[in-house]
Amino acid sequence: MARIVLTGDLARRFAGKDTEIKVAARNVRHLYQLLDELYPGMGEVFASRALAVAIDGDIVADAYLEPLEDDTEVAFLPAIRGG
Amino acid sequence: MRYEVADTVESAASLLAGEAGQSYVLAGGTDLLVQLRAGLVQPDLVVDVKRIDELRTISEADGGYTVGAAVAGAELGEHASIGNVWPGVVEGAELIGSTQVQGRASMGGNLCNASPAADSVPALIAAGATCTIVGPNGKREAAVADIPTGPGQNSLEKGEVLVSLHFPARPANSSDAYLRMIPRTEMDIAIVGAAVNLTLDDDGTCTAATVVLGAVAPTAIEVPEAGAALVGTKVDDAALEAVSAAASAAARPISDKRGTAEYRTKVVGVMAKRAAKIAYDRAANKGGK
Amino acid sequence: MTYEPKDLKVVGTRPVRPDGVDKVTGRANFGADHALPGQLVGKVLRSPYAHARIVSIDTSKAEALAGVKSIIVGEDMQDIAHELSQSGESAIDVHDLSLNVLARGKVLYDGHALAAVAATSAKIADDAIALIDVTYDVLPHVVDVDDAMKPDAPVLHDDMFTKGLEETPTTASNIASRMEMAMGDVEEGFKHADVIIERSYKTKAVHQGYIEPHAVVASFGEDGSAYVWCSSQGHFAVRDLSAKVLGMDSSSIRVIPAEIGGGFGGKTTVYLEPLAIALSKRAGRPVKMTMTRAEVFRATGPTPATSMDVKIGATKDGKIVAADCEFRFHAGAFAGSPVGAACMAGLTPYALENARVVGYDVVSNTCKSGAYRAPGAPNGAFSVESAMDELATELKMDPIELRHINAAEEGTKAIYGPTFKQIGCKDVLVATREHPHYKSNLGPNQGRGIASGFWFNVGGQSNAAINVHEDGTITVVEGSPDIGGTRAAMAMMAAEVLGIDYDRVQVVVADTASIGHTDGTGGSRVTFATGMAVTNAAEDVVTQLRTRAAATMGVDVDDVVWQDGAAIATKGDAGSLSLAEIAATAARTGGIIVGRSSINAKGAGPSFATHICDVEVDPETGYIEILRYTSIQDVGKAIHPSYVEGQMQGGAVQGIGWALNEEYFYNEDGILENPGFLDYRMPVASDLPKIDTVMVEVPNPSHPFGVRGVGEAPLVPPLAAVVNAIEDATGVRMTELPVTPVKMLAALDARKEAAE
Amino acid sequence: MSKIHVTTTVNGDPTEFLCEPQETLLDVLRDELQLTGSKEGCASGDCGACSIELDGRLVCSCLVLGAEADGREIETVESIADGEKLHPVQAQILEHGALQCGFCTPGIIVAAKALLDRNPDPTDTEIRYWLAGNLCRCTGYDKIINAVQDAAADLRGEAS
Repeated sequence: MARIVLTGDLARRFAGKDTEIKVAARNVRHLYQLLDELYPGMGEVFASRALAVAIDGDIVADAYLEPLEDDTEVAFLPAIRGG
Repeated sequence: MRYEVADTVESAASLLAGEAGQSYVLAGGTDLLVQLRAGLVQPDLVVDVKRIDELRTISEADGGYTVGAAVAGAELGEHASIGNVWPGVVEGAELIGSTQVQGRASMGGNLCNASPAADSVPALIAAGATCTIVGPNGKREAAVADIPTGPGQNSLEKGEVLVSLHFPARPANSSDAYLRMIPRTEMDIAIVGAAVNLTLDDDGTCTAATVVLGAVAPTAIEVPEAGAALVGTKVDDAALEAVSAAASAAARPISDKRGTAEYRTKVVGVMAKRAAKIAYDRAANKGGK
Repeated sequence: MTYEPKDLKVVGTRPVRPDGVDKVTGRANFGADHALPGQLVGKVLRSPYAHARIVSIDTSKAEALAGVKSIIVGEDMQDIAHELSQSGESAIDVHDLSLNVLARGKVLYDGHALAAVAATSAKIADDAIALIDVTYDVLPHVVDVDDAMKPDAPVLHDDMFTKGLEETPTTASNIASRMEMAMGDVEEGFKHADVIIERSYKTKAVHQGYIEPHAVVASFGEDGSAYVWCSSQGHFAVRDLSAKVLGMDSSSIRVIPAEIGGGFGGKTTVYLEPLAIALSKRAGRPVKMTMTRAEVFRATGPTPATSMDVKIGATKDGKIVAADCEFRFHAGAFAGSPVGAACMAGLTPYALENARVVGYDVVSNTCKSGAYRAPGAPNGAFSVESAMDELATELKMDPIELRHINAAEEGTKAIYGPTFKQIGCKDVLVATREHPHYKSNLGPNQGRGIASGFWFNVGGQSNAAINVHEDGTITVVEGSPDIGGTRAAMAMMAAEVLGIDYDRVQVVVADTASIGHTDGTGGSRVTFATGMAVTNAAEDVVTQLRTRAAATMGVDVDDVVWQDGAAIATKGDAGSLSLAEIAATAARTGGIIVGRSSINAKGAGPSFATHICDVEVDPETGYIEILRYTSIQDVGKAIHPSYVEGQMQGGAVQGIGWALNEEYFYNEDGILENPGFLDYRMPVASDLPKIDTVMVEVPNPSHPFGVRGVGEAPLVPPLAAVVNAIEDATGVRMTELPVTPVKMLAALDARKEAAE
Repeated sequence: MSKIHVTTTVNGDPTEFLCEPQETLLDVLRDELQLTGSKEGCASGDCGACSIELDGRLVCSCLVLGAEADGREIETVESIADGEKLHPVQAQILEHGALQCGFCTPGIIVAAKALLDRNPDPTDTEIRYWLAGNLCRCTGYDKIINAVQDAAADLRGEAS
């Protein structure tokens, strides 16, 4: 099960506080679906593409098919604009 | 806009005088072309004076110099001797813009453009330079100090052309210096500037001194009190502090994007005393004392 | 892809870049160098007011002018709903973008475009612009970020209700959003602090300052498609954003990238391109538009002005126990400052248990801010690294030691969520401490400062194809505009993988129809992500070469290895075939060999940098001279070290300019008073000493050659490094940038008066 | 207003063109003569990207009227290489990687060559002040200074 780290505004809005949960997701797309079931409305945030995802510390944009292994750490952060 | 090349001073004057609309002299062009491009001026006529020999030559006679009004800063800097006699005048002119701008910009243009912060003007005034002007009514002489009358305003009449600048022969043990404050090392307009021209006797005592400040009033201003503070001294620390105080006291600057009035008032004193020290050292070395 | 240490022949050397000769002879074609037969000249009418309602625009006189071929005003543009266009790494709201390209209803800043004209000459276009009659109803304006947040501030957008609050407010304000990031318990942490530093800081808007003004030529054809030649950091973004703004299909716009004369983040969006396409469509002729320098300053890209509060507490042995920051960034006239990145990056060089960062994205009547090299991070680092310096002083501790005690390392959890893999933060600090510069002596009125910085770096989408020619040379076709020597880096990586000489490789930056989508040249991503695509494409070529060689030699492909540019049979006496030999017969063994790669690269690997700056402050004038400067950075692996050093040096100098002189100077009417290089004072050659560089190479585990992005981190530390050096020289802590001589002297005199 | 007919010498070639009275030499070079190596960065003499030599004198071509070129000799960046052979300043800028985007590079090369024509052995400080009117936003100038020094050594016939 992947380790999902919810921090910042996403955590405050949906979980009330910083939260770490285990989710049995095959990949990022699957994770988005499962999280939306857990926290209704979160899927919309992901769909707006305002967030990037960090998988084991690596920041990836639009990583639907990125596989999630056991104990993979997944965190969400505001999409970064490079210069 | 019409562009005309004048071959003689007289033809330049008559072209300018004959234009009913706005007419401008094109010397180095480093201010005029910027203003033209930005739409700040809309000339009906531009008269290029760079092909008139009198405006393009430097001559020496009896220890004095005559410098054509359109002589470029780089040409002035390359001259064999004027920089030794009038180092402050030359360094003022050479501070106008970049190497590229130096290839074009002239003291005559800098003077007529009449920016309060013009780098060559304080040293010209401190030097007691005069100039020759030719217009529809003939030739006249004027003190350099009388040319700029306010920001962007000069005392030339319609049709008049500034032909040349004259520097008198100097007594022994004389020298000058110009210093300015800018936030970078190059390419800026002076926040303040100060020129000092002085003469020493054989003992190294200052017998005459002129201090002129830039960018602290609508035009460059001479500060007699600052000059007086040097006369009779060996330009020691006390004299320098007196120069600084007199310069700051005479300043009546504005605040703008380049600096505050408070800053200009303080720092023009610093520039004046440092310029005085440089001028003194130059004069003292010449005198062999 | 993962990093494997290997013997390298090409990577790490310093060859001449493939486009070099064109760039030193004047032959290279930049944005404004392109021309088409029959082209018109396009010009833009811009607002002379900071904030005004557009009552009417009358173009009839301009239209009547002979030589005027087309005019567009805001009403001609279609309305677009708010939507984030994820063109690459940059999220841009296309509704706001459309209004920024051409104002409707209101003008929101000095320089805001509100009409465009195409005519047969520049003179006629200028005259036509002057003939457009606009009636304005001038409104109160606000420039400063703190003023813009006040309840009684003039409101720019009546539909802006602050996002990110517990409850969305019912009255509109200039605060677009609030964000918060936190870890641990900050209040509890401060209880354990022996020393607490609490300060507020401000920075002014600064421009990227690229020397090439924006320029475009657009030609709209009868078939409804458009060709666009322009310089940008991402021609795919130009295509997609222009398509969105104009309601066109992406496939209908083909953007041909020109050489780009600098960008630094400022050329990652569109300004002129949709206007040029629209004008060309109406006129039926190509239209060329170039910005003047004043237009560049008034209407493109600055980085936001900011106002920041930082509170940091530590125990007496230097362990940080809590950090609390509030960052207020003005985004310009439309939402979208990089405050999020600032919140994430400011504290990230440190391993913290208790930390909180609150960010506000605020609009004001200034040019819409754009990305500028590590967007948001230099501002954030200025505040945090200034506070760290004060903390070190209070603790009587060496500033490097303080940073080293608290430095992030492998396993550190960053405030924005993820846990770091192998990073070079500590390595960089150690290299800084050991550098001779750090141990050298200083004279009177001189001081030394250091500061650290972090940047995420991004990966993203890149495409590459490699064509192997019959004579054994190759062409790499890729989609990243070359802003600083990346063609060389691509050629070097391809040559390395293929085992051929660098000069056998040519590199082409292809147009939007000729290679797959590639995200922009930004986020320090090209050498990393496009480099990864090129490496993959080269590996693809190698696979095909091995297969062809195996078939030719009559051995099993598994028994063929690729080594030194040749396929070598490992069994029997089949021998070997070089790339050139295989290429020569490719037509007869299955056709030309083309390698391909399309990736969304991950694992960019963050960069850490620490800079050392020495200054001398003239106590009588406040003039600050930079005496010596050293930039130390974890660069992963330097593919072409000269260009890595160049990034480090250039970033440091931009930071010096930001710290000392550069600023957007607005007058009381909200008009930009210094839209030119004379009074927007960027560093010139004589302002600077040698900029020394130390490349610390901690390979990025996620890249085949260990590459990390290097382009942005160099701009993160300098602001604080300079200010910390000034403090060391004078004892005066400057908290507002830029530290001009005017500000410096005022501070020195204020201290003198206070002491008297 | 009719155009002005100008007869001049550009890069050694006799050249004629027509220009508007207010048109700058930079505009003429780029738009009329298709010599686009000289760049417009500011049009106010502050960036040096349009540097040329006019009668052997380094100037910004944005601060010269096209009409002023009559009877003058103009040298642009396009004339600095001798056919395929790069001038040492060009070669050393490439060797040092002393360019990133390359936009300011033509102006820097024209200016640096003008310096070395006058001063074969400049100090770093002299180079920095000579080039103060050539803005470069990419490099931080360091590599440019080193490249000019090595070019000077090449021109003096020293191995660098």
